[in-house]
Amino acid sequence: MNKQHNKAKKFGMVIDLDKCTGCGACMVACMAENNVPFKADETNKLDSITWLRVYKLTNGKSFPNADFCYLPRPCMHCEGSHGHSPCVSVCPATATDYSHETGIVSQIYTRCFGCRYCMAACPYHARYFNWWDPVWPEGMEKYLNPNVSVRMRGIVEKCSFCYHRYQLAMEKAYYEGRREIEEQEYQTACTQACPAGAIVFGDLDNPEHAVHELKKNPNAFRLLERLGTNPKVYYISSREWVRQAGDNYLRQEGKSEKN
Amino acid sequence: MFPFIFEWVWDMSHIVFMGGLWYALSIIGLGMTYCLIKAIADTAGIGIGGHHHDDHH
Amino acid sequence: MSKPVDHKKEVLGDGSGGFAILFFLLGLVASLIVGWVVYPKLLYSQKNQPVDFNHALHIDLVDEGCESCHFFREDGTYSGVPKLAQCIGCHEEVQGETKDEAIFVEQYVKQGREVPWLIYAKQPDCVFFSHVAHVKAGGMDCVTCHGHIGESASLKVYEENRITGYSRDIWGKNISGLKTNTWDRMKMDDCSECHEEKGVNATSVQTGKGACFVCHK
Amino acid sequence: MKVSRRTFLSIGSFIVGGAAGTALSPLPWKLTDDLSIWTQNWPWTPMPERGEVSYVNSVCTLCPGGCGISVRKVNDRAVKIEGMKGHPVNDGGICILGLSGLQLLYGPTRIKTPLKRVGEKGQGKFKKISWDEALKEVAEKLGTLRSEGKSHTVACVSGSACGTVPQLLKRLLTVYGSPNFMSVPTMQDAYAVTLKLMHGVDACPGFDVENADFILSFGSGIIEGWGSTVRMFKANSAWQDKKIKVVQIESRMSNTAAKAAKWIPARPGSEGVLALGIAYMMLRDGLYKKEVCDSAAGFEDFRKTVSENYAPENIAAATGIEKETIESLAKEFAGAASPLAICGRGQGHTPGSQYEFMAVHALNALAGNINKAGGVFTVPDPKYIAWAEPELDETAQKGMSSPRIDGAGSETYPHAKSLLNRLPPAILSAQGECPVQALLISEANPCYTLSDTQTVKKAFAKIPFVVSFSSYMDETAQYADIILPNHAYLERLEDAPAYAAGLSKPVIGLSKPVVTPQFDTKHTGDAVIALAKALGDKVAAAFPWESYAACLEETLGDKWKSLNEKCFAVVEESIEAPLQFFKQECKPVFAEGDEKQYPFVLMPYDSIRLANGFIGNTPFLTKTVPDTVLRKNDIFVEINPKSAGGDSLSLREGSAVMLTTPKGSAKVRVHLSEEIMPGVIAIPRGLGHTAYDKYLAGKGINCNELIGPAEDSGSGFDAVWGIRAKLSSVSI
Amino acid sequence: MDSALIPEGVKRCSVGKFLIFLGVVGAVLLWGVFAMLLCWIKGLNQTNMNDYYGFALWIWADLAVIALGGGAFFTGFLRYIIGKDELKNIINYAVLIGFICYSSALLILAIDIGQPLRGWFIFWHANVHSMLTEVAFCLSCYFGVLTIEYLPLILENRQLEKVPFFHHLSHNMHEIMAVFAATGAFLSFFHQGSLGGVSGVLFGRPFGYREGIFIWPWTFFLFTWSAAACGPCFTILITKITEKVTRKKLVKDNVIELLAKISGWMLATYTIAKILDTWYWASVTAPSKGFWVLDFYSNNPFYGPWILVLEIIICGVLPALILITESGRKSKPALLLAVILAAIGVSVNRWVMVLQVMAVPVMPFDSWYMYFPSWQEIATTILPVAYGVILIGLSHRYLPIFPQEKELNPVD
Repeated sequence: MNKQHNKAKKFGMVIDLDKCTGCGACMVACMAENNVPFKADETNKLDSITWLRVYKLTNGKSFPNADFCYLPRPCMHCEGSHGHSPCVSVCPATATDYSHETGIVSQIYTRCFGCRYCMAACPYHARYFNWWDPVWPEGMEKYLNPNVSVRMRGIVEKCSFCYHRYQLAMEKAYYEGRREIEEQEYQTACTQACPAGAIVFGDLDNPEHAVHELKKNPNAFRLLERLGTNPKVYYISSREWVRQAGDNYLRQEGKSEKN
Repeated sequence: MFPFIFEWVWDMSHIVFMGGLWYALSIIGLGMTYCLIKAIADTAGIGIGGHHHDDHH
Repeated sequence: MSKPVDHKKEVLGDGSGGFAILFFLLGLVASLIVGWVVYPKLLYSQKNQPVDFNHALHIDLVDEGCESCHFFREDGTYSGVPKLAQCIGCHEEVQGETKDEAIFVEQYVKQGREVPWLIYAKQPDCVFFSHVAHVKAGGMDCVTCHGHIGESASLKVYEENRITGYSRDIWGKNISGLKTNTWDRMKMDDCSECHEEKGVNATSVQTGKGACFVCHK
Repeated sequence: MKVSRRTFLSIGSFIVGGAAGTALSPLPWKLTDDLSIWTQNWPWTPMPERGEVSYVNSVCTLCPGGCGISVRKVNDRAVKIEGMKGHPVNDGGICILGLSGLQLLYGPTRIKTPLKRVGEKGQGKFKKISWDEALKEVAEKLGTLRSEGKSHTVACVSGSACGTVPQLLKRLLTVYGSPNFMSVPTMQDAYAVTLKLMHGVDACPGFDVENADFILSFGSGIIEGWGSTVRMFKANSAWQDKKIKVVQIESRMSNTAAKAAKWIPARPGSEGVLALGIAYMMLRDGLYKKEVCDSAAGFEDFRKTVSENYAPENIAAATGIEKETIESLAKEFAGAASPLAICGRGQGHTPGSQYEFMAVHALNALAGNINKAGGVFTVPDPKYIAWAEPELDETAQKGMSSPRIDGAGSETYPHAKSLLNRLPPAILSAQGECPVQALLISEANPCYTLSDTQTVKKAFAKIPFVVSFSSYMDETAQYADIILPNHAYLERLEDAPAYAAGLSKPVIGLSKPVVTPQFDTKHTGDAVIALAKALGDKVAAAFPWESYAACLEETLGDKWKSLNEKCFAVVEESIEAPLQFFKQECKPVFAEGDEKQYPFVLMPYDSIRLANGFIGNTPFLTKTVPDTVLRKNDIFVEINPKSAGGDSLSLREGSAVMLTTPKGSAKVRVHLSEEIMPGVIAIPRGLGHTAYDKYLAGKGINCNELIGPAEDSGSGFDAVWGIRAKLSSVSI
Repeated sequence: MDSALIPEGVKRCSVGKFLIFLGVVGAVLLWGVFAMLLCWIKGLNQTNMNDYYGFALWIWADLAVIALGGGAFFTGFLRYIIGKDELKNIINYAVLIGFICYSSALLILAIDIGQPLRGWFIFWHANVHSMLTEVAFCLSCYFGVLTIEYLPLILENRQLEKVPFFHHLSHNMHEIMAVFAATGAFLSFFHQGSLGGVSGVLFGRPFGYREGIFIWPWTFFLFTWSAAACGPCFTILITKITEKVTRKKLVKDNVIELLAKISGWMLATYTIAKILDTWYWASVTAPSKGFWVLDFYSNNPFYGPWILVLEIIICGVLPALILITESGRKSKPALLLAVILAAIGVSVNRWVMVLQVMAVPVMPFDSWYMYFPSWQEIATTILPVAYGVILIGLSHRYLPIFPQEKELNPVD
């Protein structure tokens, strides 16, 4: 039997925080693409499903030296060590998984039974629980995307790097007799929508993909690298304080690095 | 939890974990089976597995 | 504490044991009948297709076998059950003399209504099944999963699980869940059986088998 | 006793046997499995239908930015809006509002049929009527007014003056006999007046942001939605790549200020003064383009005025900015190869003070970058609408010769084409019969967007007959007597001139229907044509088209085919723009209110996540609004902690407080922020809707209720940018 | 009226009084059941949990009752494996308390999960690397063991015992109880440990994360240890409360003191281990992730350093000292204080290892969020308490739970 493997890839993102305007288009693109529900009151951000959330970071200085920066946070698709991301190994029902083919952390909604252990495990708060039944006002369910399952109440969901787009791109490739896809054939909804072009998506291991070079930028950093989560989302910022805000440092460390 | 289930892998983790589990379950199951069968036998008056006394308290 | 020794003879003497065994057997048989015969009858509802369809007749008329009607779109997606537009070419007017043909033309073609076909092999929403990956990339034939429906002269009754809404073909006709042919069942285990054998994208960290997102969405 | 024991044992045995048999049957196991599968396919959780995917290209008309969109459809459902690749305005990008447009198309705020008012005005109680009834009623009303010689008392408010539908409305008014066609003014209008005064041309401004190498922004929300959102975002990213410096002058650190290389917090309202302060430096140090300016008409007068009044010492108090800063700013600006100064506060949805616009434009003039790469362009009207002049009957001629209600074009306001802000006071101050007997409203929501909305609503309540063409149940539609709902933007064919895109060449877009109309609605173009036909005679004769679609096709003529294919056409047209320095006759606009009584300045701010025009926020947009702006239904105002600690207040994060201005007061919560100048309170624009649906109504307060209009002495536009305010404690 | 059911030779309150007691506690139970149904029918939006507090009151209650129910396995272990024979006089009650605790834990878990009908996936589709899987398996199995241990007690009811089959069954189960107890101890060791592992393995949550050996973080062992130490204390506490309520002595002092002494030494050694663990975590583990230990305890109104003092000093060192000294054990108020503190201590530990793990912001730009349970959460947490009280009431009334009762309270 022929082993039907596709070439191993490691999909990841590089987000240029200098370009990110905090407009939130990525959030809405994500919600629209992935059938994310909404409630009449979404101001409690602790139960508001936003696979990709834009955080506002401030430098803590006072007027007029204050500064702020936006940071979009999708699921980091942590590789951990050898695919053992914080959430994958804790799921008791194997509802979340890490694939070496794509480097994507998957979440299967119909398998999840809602224990929320993965949410406790994720330091990025990238995982969201469906506290409520998803309800669309009458008629609005017409815009739902059939390529993404609508999630039911009582389960955990998160960013999938728009995996369905990979599935569809692969279908097209198979139809055309290919087994590989081009960089542009698989792009996440947020990447595609970002009006500032701040998000770049691709195979981190593929030298032909833009992210391969971008991640080597001296201003590139990842969130909470010290925890060993080995995330696949890189950020670029020319501002020292923003890069510092990406991880925790003891006071003396902070001083030494700033000087 | 059974080898025919998709999530089952024949690796050390499963052998140790599920081994321990099935070991414990077997003891519990066998123990209870023994008790039940013996109780039926005792009730029917067929003494199996040694003579018993009613002085356990 | 009273000693139960006194009661022992009494109980044995009045034939309670026999009664107990009789009633045990009664309970056993009754529940077995309920479980194996009554329950499946209650569980599945039976529905007839809106129009009967003769696959065997059509397959002789087309050039490219199943793909003539069940084709792939240019983006690689699978078209599934044909739309009315595909049928109109020939069925603008009534062909032949069957009652179903008359119904089809009068009630659907002439009124421009799509036929609400009941799909035997419909996978649940959580499944991403790529026909093109199996047929084009994997070189599989239709029969492996769908059986010999293409040779049938009429459509079988569609049975729907009242609880889950699934077509009975997913679980399989056999209520015990056992199968003899590859097309007898369409549960996840049936997909994984073949995927494991062929090692399809066996890249999961959790299982070393196919990762979840290969077939789920 | 024995029997009961036997019964007991028999029942027990039966149960045990039954349990054993059940366990050996598929029942419990399959039931368990099926119940879990039931939870995976709950009937109340929607399951989108699969189908064939197709894309329809169109132009987004949710704002005047004119972006190309590509809508993904599955079967006949529109499922996702994406940016159109290769479109000159947005090239594949898309903004947050555009992305969520399907929530408007399929949303609960849609008006589904023609409606007739049954409750009090503004109460929002309507009954369904047929299109025939609705059109007949409107036509009869208009006919009666016309026959009574009151044709000039009919007015029309349109969201824009450009495009075929506004022009059809205007044409209807003209042949009917009313000069009172008004459009909602934006910064484009203030810029148009500026270009008229300083170049003598009728043009829209174009900004060659892609080629500029130094950007001096006087409060323009470059990445807040100013100009054409996506285009500006792309430009901003290009600036970041090329390390092009942006200097943002603004009293609150907006997103633009945070992204800018330099943020200069100037006193609110002093932007024009500061611009002239920079001009002073350029003139003093000879840093201006002499070959362009010296020969320009009025230059000496301008130099004299500036030299006398705008020395840094003189303006330090007004602007709060040190001399050195102004000096270095002037040097950097003048030293750049293609510097660009822009203005228009926030998103530029409101016009600003003429003084400020002219001052900023003067900087561009001094830098010699008018109609040059990287500079400001005078973009002519694409003039594709060339209908035959309509023939006016006697009534129409008489009506057209009567003065406009808003005074636009009169001696007092010679430059403005329309002054919507003057309509409510004109109605309220009139003695006797209301000067507006009937009002048509299309693509505008003045009851929400105009300053001092309470007064606006009072005025609207006085108009005897209001007809709204709105697709959505907005605040103004609630004041209508008849609603003739337009198709939603993704359902209709319409030209979309990208006048606000700010490109250096005029661009026409074509918005195409993506889906068939979902409800019993009618294209406003068709409704207007139908009304005209019902009015008969010369009015009808001016509308010879069978339908709006026919009208549009005829209008676009040879452009029709290519527009239909590409959805856009770039018109290769330019206009000569000789420079002249207009004598500064305008004055800065100050915030209303007494400084002693009202120690703070309240300024509305624009956020890209809050649509604040006639389109209300979509549920997705509202979902992205941070909890430092809105929590439950409470709106948060930003205030510097230094101003929050005042004697009686001592406000903490989230404290509830009463915000009072000369126009009204409202309960708000405070968000302490170091990103705002002490003494300034910033309030978000776009909240506080009372109409629409539960996803929008009742959330926060509308800043326009607290802020009154400030008429600009130069143009007559409402140039308000803020108002004085005070905070007082409140118990919640 | 129900005298035929009451064990011979003991005195019980009147039926009327007992029914009033059942009615009052039953009302509380019904309130809990109502809240439980709300959670099942309407979903977990009935709670105040959120995406930051995915684990909250219920998981704490789960961990706490399992720790407190640890008296059953440890007393069983001492009685059947080590051979501390005196403990047979309290083992029945320890088993009953354990049974209540574990059945409550399972019930709470069934409410806590978002999709109760899919709960069996944890077994069927088990991921053996997850601590929760281990918890689920061992917990369920051990609950089975507890049922087996509790069953003979029920069968010893005066009327049931008259049925020969039940009599023999009960007798046979007693015969091999040591085997069950050993299995129970084995299972308990693992699930108590796995519960500790639940937060210990979270390498994304520096507050909970601990190094360890092999696949087990230190918390694995600390949890087992603390359950073994504090579980019996809880058994003593409930025994004392029962004695107070029934106004009679039920277990002889020497039995209590023996159990107290063993618990005392377990608690003392546990506390030393806990201090060492805390010290290593504070000085090595947390700093390696960029956290100074007080970062975990500051900038919030609730989770201050006091919680550490309460857990380790007041509820660890202090009760341990009381229990290991003979005078401490012999003094009734001191003993009572010690077992109360120990029970609180282990509950605080579980609270911290669940709630504070959730509360501590990990991303530097994230904030502390506080949580207060909704009434539905509180009611469903009280539900097991009411259920436990009822079960104890029934068991005490109709089953021979306390072998020494007759001797200590001779009926005139």
